[in-house]
Amino acid sequence: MRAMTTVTAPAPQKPEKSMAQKAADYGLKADEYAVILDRLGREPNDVELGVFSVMWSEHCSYKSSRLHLRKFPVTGPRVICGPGENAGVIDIDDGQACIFKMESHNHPSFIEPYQGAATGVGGIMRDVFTMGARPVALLNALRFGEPGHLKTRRLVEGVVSGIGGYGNCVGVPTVAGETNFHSGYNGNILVNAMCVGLADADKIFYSAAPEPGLPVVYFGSKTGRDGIHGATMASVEFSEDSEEKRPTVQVGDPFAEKLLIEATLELMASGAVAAIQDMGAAGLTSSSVEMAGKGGLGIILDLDKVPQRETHMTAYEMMLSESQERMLAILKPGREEDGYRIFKKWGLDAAVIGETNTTGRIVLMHHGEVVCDLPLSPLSDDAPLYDRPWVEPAQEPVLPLADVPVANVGDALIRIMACPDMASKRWLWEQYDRHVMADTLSDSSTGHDAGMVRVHGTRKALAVTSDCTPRYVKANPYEGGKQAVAEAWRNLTAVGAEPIAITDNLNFGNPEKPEIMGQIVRAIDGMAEACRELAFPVVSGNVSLYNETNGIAIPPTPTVGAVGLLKDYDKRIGYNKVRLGQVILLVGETRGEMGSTLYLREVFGLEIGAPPKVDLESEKANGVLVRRLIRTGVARGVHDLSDGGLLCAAAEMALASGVGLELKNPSDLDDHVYAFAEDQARYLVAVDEAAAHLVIAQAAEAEVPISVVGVATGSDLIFAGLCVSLATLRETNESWLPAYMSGKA
Amino acid sequence: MKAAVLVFPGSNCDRDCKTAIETSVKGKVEMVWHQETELPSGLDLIVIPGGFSYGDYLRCGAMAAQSPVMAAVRREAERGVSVLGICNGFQILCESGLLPGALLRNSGLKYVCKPIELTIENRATRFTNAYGDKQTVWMTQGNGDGNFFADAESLKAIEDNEQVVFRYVENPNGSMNNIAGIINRAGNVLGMMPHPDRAFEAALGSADGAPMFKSLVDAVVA
Amino acid sequence: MKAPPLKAKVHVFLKPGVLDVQGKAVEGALHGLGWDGVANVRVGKLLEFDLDGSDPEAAKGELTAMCEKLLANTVIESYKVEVA
Amino acid sequence: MKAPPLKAKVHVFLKPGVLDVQGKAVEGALHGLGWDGVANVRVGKLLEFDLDGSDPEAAKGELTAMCEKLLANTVIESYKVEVA
Ligand SMILES: Nc1ncnc2c1ncn2[C@@H]1O[C@H](COP(=O)(O)OP(=O)(O)O)[C@@H](O)[C@H]1O
Ligand SMILES: [Mg+2]
Repeated sequence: MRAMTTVTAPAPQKPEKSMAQKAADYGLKADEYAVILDRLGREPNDVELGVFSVMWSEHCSYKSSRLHLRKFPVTGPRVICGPGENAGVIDIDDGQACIFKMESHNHPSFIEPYQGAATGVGGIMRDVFTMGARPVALLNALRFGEPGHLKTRRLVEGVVSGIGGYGNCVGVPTVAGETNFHSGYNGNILVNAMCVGLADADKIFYSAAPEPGLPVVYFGSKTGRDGIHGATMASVEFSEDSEEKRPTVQVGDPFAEKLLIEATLELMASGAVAAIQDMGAAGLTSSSVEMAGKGGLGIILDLDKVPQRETHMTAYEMMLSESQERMLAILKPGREEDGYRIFKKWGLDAAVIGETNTTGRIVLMHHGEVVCDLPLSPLSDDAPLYDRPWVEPAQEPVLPLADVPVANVGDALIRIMACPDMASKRWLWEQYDRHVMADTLSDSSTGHDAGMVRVHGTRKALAVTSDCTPRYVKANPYEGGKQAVAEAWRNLTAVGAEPIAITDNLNFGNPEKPEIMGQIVRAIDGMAEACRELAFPVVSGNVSLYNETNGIAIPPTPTVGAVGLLKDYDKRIGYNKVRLGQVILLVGETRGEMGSTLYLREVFGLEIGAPPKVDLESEKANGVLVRRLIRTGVARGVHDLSDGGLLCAAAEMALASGVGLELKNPSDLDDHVYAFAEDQARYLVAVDEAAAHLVIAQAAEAEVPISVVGVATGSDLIFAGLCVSLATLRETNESWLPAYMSGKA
Repeated sequence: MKAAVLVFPGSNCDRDCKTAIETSVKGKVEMVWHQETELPSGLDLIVIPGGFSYGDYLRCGAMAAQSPVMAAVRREAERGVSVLGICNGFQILCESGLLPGALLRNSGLKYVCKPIELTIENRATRFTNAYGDKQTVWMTQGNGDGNFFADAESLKAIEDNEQVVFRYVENPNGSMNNIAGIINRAGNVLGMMPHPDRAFEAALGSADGAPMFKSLVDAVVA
Repeated sequence: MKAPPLKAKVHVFLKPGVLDVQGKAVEGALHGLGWDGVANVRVGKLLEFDLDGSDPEAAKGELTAMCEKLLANTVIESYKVEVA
Repeated sequence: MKAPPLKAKVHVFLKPGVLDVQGKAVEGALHGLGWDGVANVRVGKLLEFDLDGSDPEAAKGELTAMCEKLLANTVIESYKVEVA
């Protein structure tokens, strides 16, 4: 194919707007459009403007966050590939690698919860298998509006069945996640999905086109008019008229995805692939621009060759379509036949649609004419980069203990264990296949702080978790950012895994508002600090901004997805096997952090007070001790302390193990404070009675605070005058969600 | 033991079945693509794995039942070779008429994934010999259409001929007579919704599926 | 005595242009079985039920309300109602 | 030039004796929304597609064959075919 130099604009649409006006409609700012005019030395045509608008959208260019994302530590002894590719890659020994990433599908899920969530799962899986990994685990972090809000139940119903419908069919177990409800998400729910995959460390595939003259192959499902302008939609606020702007909803086909995974991995194994990239947001545009751009080459595509589902599609529509389950690969010379054989076997549409060259331009042909001819470098190099003004976000002041209202400990426990955030999510995760692939060691149902899957055919296992406590981030973005990372690290530690690296999903409101930008900046500062201190680098991530409706932003929600490694999965642990007679130890210090606790929110309706401070030194020291206790087999049960503090963690431990726990308050703190404070860096550890003194000595030596808080006995949870049976506790914890979903709560 | 595991577009427990057989009885397993018209010779067992063949669009198992390989399975089944259909495999066996009845949407209309307790109703089959005196076993299950249905006459025949091999202790999906798995009259074709292929070693939460593969090995030797 | 109920039929189908994954799969299967002459398969739902009332026109209004509220997902589906 | 294809419609529905759990759920939901007059909800599938050919009667025969072979499971389902 040969690039031509004249550019023919597509047939004009009826009431012709000026290009500048169209640019604004497509979400480009006036000064951004001015840069385009300057770089091109002429007006772009419709197609070209479309390409610029998606490449320069917040979603694709990270223009508001890029500057700050640079603060994250992205390297480490186990990092093979950090941010910048489709997903992050870490070394898990023996020539094996783990590839993972988290991504949001917030806006689509609000508009059409089933398809939005389903295609979110599909999209994140493609990011992972595009790099050569077989997906082995899925997670999801969900934030819904308050239960009483008109839309919430339908959204929960749709999102959950969409996640299950897609992941179950593809055959990847969904092993962990988190689910919160808060009025702050009434107008913008969050659906963050994470996928973890396995590959050989020397067989990782990248997207940069390596040389000119290579065939560009499209394979997967056909292109339709799905989700046109999805990427730009994800970069604007919702308003009353969003209904009209709404793009055609993308529909997911998990069956096609399953075929795509098998075909892609087979194609890679055949040795035919030179570079490969999934078609995600902004589909054909971003995939072709990135592959050619990263390789420092040029690319020409003949759009007539693109497999099309609908008739009379324009070049603009094809380039911006977000039809799902599609891939773009650059094959090694003369390997087209390998490709066609594999695509035919798996029943996928496929076509050579173009070629790489040395022009440094992207040229698109349609019906024999050039419909787009752009230099590639401005698309990425000149993408806007904003140092948006920001102000130090408002912070909740420290709440003196004397100002903390007092509640009866038993009543408070019941209230908290039954509240939407703490209530069992069984209704939801029983809809997820958690066991397919026959390597699941722990999942949402088993009583572990992280999901665990075996590295197939080895003694190794991966531990995975997703964490964020938005109420902390809201009260203090910096501490809250730190906390999200620390909790993920702690959850991996609590199952006996070595924490290795994280991915993140930064969900915030409109970055053009200095207060919101302040949340973003400070949360990133806190996360980066925790990642540095805990040697927990960020290897991939995603940013979702403009989560606002009618000017009201979501609570800042920087979700952390983390991966750890167990070298011997027989050394894993949970809080589900505590036995009668064992002693319960509390590792870590309890100063009585009551600000922004569930206790205040659920019992008194108060969302006030500074969140718990995260001391990274103790976090590290305490975690190292706990891991040692697990490794040496002394620990018989471990649970980290988070939402609801010590008493809720104990309740969860008792329920998962099916044994009673008798606890005491060995501190000077009042019982309600000791029970529900959310001090960080703490764990409950069950040990055999005979081993207790030894463990206490070890802790003393490591200068880690430790205390005996109870013993496993009977079938009640006992603490400071409170005695509640496990049966009651279970009923309390299990009944809310099913009752709510059936309309009874 | 020499086994074949069928692979349809959308099968997703094919590897699990292979691993389960290799791990629990060191069997030799060949994967067989749905387009094949012949099965390898000398098979002791044909496994139709779980998953979502053809996306389970239209009806679970309907399109897979029409695959070329299923004609070969029918021939082998008639010759007495053991055939085990798990989950989607059970649905495929019903759709192809190798087993009676059909699997309807779960009564709760949702996909249900959970560990489940089963009573072994018939220990005198080549699939269940090795369970000894074990009354109940645990396996996990995961499906959206596991609700066994047969018309009154067929159901009576199934019961009268002791074709029910597994029953749920607690019915998760509305299955008639708590049926979790049935066998054909000849005793060589078994279909079940729960997954022995996800319960073959303790690390997975249960090893109660392993005796099924041991039974089949014993049957080969006998 | 109560009047016999009206017979309602509601046909819910994907809007044109929305990918019909079921239709695509069925079409593939039919081709595989040798029915090459089949094209553009679309799979929809047909709900049939009894409805109290005697005024078919009023009933149609009710059916439309049911579709908007519950029976159809109007983001991606259209519907037709019929009363006999 | 090719003749325009025939328009085929296939309605697949559960046999009367088979409990229609989906229908029951829809009915419950409609009652919950206040439509008490709804009863006996049955949910079926409606497949529509183009079919090469010019003889509607022959086409009906084909459709019946498709149903018997693939589109319906006659253990639990009945079907009706229509050609226009
Ligand atoms: N959306 C979800 N998907 C899968 N599992 C979930 C989801 N929400 C909650 N869970 C599971 O429920 C359990 C309790 O969740 P959570 O209280 O958030 O855990 P923790 O506080 O220990 O991180 C965990 O095992 C978690 O993986
Ligand atoms: Mg935790």
